[in-house]
Amino acid sequence: MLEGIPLFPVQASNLAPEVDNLYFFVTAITAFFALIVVFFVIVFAVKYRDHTGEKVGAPITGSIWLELGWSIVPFLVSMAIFAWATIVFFHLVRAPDQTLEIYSTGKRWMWRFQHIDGQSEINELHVPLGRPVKVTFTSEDVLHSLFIPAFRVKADAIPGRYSSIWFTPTRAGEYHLFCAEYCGTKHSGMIGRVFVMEPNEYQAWLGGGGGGLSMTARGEQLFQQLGCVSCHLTDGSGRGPSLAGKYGQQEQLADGEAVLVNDTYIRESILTPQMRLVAGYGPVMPTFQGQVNEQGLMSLIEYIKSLPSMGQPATATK
Amino acid sequence: MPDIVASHADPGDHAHHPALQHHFQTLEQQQEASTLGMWIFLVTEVMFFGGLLMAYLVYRVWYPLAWSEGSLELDIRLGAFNTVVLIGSSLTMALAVRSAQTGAQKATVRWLLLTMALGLTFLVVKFFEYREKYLLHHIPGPNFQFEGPEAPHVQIFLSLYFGLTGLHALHMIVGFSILAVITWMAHRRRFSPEWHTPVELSGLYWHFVDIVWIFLFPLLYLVDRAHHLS
Amino acid sequence: MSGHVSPKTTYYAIFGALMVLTAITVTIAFINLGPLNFPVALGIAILKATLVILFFMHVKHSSQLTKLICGTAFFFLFVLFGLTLSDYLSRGWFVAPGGTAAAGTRVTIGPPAPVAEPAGQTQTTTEPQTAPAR
Amino acid sequence: MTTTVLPRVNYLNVRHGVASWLLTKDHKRIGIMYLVVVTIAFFLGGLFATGVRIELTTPQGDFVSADTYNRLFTMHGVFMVFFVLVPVVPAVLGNFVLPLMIGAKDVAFPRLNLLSWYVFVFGFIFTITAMVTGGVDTGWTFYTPYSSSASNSNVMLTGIGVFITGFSSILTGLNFMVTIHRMRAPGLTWFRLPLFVWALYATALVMILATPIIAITIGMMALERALGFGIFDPRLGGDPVLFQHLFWFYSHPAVYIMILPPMGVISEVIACFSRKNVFGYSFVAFSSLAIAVFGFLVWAHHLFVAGISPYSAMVFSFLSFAVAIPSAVKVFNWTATLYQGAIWWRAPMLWVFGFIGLFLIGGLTGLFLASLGLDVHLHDTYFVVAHFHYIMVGGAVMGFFAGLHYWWPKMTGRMYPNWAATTAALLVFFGFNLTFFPQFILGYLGMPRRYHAYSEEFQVLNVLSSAGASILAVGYTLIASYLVFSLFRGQAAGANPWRATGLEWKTESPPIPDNFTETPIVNEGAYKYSEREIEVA
Repeated sequence: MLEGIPLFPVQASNLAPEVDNLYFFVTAITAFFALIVVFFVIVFAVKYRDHTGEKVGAPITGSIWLELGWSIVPFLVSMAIFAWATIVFFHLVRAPDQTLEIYSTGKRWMWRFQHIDGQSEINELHVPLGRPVKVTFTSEDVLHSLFIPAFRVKADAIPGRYSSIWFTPTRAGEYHLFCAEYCGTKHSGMIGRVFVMEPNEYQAWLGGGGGGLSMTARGEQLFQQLGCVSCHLTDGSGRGPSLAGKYGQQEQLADGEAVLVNDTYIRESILTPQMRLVAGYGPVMPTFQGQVNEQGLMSLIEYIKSLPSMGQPATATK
Repeated sequence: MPDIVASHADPGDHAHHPALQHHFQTLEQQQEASTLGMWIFLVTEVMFFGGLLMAYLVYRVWYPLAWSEGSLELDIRLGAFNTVVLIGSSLTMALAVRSAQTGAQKATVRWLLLTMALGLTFLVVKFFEYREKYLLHHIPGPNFQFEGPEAPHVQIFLSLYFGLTGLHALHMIVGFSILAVITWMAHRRRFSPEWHTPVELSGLYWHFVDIVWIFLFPLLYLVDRAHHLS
Repeated sequence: MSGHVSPKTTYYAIFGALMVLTAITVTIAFINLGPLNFPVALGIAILKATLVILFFMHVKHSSQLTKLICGTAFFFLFVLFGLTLSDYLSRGWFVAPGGTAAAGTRVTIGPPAPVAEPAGQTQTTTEPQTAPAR
Repeated sequence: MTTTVLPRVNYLNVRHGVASWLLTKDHKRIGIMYLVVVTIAFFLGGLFATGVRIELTTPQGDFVSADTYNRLFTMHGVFMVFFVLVPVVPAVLGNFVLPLMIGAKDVAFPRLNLLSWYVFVFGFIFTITAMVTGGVDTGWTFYTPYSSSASNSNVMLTGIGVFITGFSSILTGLNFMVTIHRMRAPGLTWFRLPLFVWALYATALVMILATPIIAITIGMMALERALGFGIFDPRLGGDPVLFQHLFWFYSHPAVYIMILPPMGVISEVIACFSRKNVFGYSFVAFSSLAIAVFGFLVWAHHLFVAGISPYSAMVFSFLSFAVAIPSAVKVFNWTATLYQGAIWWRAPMLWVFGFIGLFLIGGLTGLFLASLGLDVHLHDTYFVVAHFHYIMVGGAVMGFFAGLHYWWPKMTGRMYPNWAATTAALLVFFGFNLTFFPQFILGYLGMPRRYHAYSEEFQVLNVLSSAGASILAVGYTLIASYLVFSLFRGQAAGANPWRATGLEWKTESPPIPDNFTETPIVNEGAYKYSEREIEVA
């Protein structure tokens, strides 16, 4: 009768077997403990049954050794689960060095994916087989959550912040993509499909059909249009700090603290520039709130990322 | 807290103290129960303010500049004045309880009235502080106006300012009303050295409200001022 | 609890102490102690609150149970603060090897985030050159 | 069973008329009044659940519209959590038996007790108003910014309802705590207390400390929605995750408000029907307190994928595993209590067996969700839904029914037909498993919760689940029918139909208005079944 009902989702990423192995391990342990208890409850209930209600039980009040035993053993077992689960977790949240970057924004009720090379797609995500992919995303309105069961990854999309998931697809095919954080009327319609393609097919897909400018190019365009370029001179002589090679580096702030230049800091600096000023520069930058949308911000970030460090030839990376 | 405050219902058929309710064995048991109840109530009050203070802490860590700008908007003189007033009212309240303990009934009424007067002073000053914020459009919401790059975060600061002080003022108003009842009861000579639990309990409540202000004053008015002095 | 009657002088003395502490905390607000601003002001507030609790609220002469209840309130308040801040203060610590901070990170405040090896920027190893520009 | 008649004057017939109930200060009557309101809420919540399950029999959203569906599951959650699960055992059973168990005439503050009921009803009326004027669609969790800025439904009314109801919970907790401290009969020391009293004490602790936080959090959310205050608003730089922290600082401990009292009930019933001491009395007692305290340290395990620091997540995961231990200790102790008992298979005991089985599954699946690596995949899927229903319905509601069947003869003086109660227990047990076990599989397959329409491969399991729900509904209806029947036609139960120990069985059924003719004096511990027999022999 149960044929045809799937019990486990397909494993389509490098992370899926790790999560599944942990799942089987925890299932085995919990089933073991559950069966022990159920076994004893049934045996005792039947063996010591008294139909009359007249008898009394044996005067047993407790045993310190049993108590200690069944406190300590489950504790040790749960610590084993904890350790394993935490290792898996840090693998899930810590993306490797070289990833294919994809940006995404969620809004009610759709996901928009932006590839660096320019293509963007709605509620569909194309990724190549066998290459680590990192999706960086945010929300334009309320909370959402990007969930791809076949990859065993999920993270909430939070307005005003960037979240990310990463995975290496290991199996070509078509998979579900869900919004897992309740977001209103069509929450259950905020779904899509992930296509895992052979690398050459993926390249062909990327090449085909009106991709438009790459994100870096679009970012550069915005950088010009918004006038960023007039202050953020690459040689550091402008009214704003040079942005060349800053991504991923520590920056000294005016208030003496240090900040890591990452997606979130760049975003914040564009929208609320005077919050955390770089040391040595005045509070002269206006806010760009309302002048640039989430996609634009992501393009700018991608552009700033692509800027090589000063003194280096502008060879294309990635 | 009707059970804690009230004293006269349940005449019962006991030949005990008129304030003894029938489900208690002794007056002492009843007093202990009431006091314990009040303390437990204060615990919930601590947690009640705790939620707002949690938000305060998080955003203070995130937006120190806005906290500095925000606290400069508050009038330190009025804040300090109110602190003195409120601590003074705690003193008079403690003396009212002491008078009740020793059976000095007139003194009890006098100290209670003085406490109420000081509480009212606090609320009046608070009203003028709020009024100023209103005139400056510093009330968070659609009409909020604030110049400067930190404006959105200052709005968070002021939201918490109004949340915290508003909740505190609400407690003051409740406390004031309770004191009014207690004063009337004291005036009617309801209390004696054996039984003055309502005075004691409203005292505990009043001191608690004072303690909240002892924290709110530095947190909102003082600590982040000095940022601008470097 | 109602058994103990404190002398009036105690109350006046406590009131005096509270006034002095208020004066101190207001004065200090006009002096920049840097990172000490917050701890000092909070310390004074805690001291004042303790005086009120012990003497005005008679906890000094109250039962163990009352003391325990007082302690419980503050214990759970610190649980709330401490564990929530464990999230907020450590959000900046987590840095993925690629140089980007992970999921929803708002970086900084407190200890500088550990610098990731500049592995993501394989070509940009000559970073010190930019230093004079700051 | 001896044929007895009802006592001539008892708390039910001492006064007549609606006013005599609405103005009563008798804890027993107040308990009954809570039972009435909770039953209404349970019925409404069940009705919404029925709508949800009917919708989910087909993958398409064809039974109701998406907006209606969202309101259905939200109202189901709101009613069941705030108006059924939180008050059901403490306010109904606790109110009724706590003073009886400790040999008191009443709770410490009877008027406050009545006030709590009115506050509860007041909050209930607000929520009902929200329901009839269009409902609310935020999910019972009220997450910002959806609740504060996006939702077009009655968030404010519902929020106010929940806010008000919180105070009922606080006042009840306060009342119980003082009662347990100050109203115990002479000789009734802490370690002679029945374990239900310990459980209520632990529950009161959680109610007092956690409930204010939900009140203030809902308050902040309401200020943001109504007046545009910005505390969680991301547009101003606020953090929506902070709302979740504060919300779960209450709502996770609230789980213990729901499950601790039923655990206490289980201890009572299992001791009575095994005719034995509860194995490891002091461990079971202290595990209640341990659960209450540790329960405050684990809330962020609801936030593992919500954007909190991974290091913080690690700490919370560790603490979550730690809180599992006292719960496990309880289950092991109950099992050991059965050993060499004289187990009398009456209806209350069957509910206990059901409780142990379901709570076991609920608790153990909690370990999956506390495991960081698994929670990333399982969070916000049907796995979570199944897990908390195993705890909430399998645990709390089964425990409530165990207690209700155990104390029903005490409350009403009447006995229900045992065969009907047995049938109901079996129906609920099997119906429940059929409803919720498939949801574990659905969850691991990746079906997100709160979905109005879903992919076709999930249909078979969803149909199984809906089928189970209909069996559950039959079970619950059966319970309601025979209990109501027993009120009119039930046999008189007598003072102690189960031959149980405990002070509540030493007075008549139903008890007299002041509970005891004279204050009992206690000189032995709880559950002295075997010792008593030895004395007799």
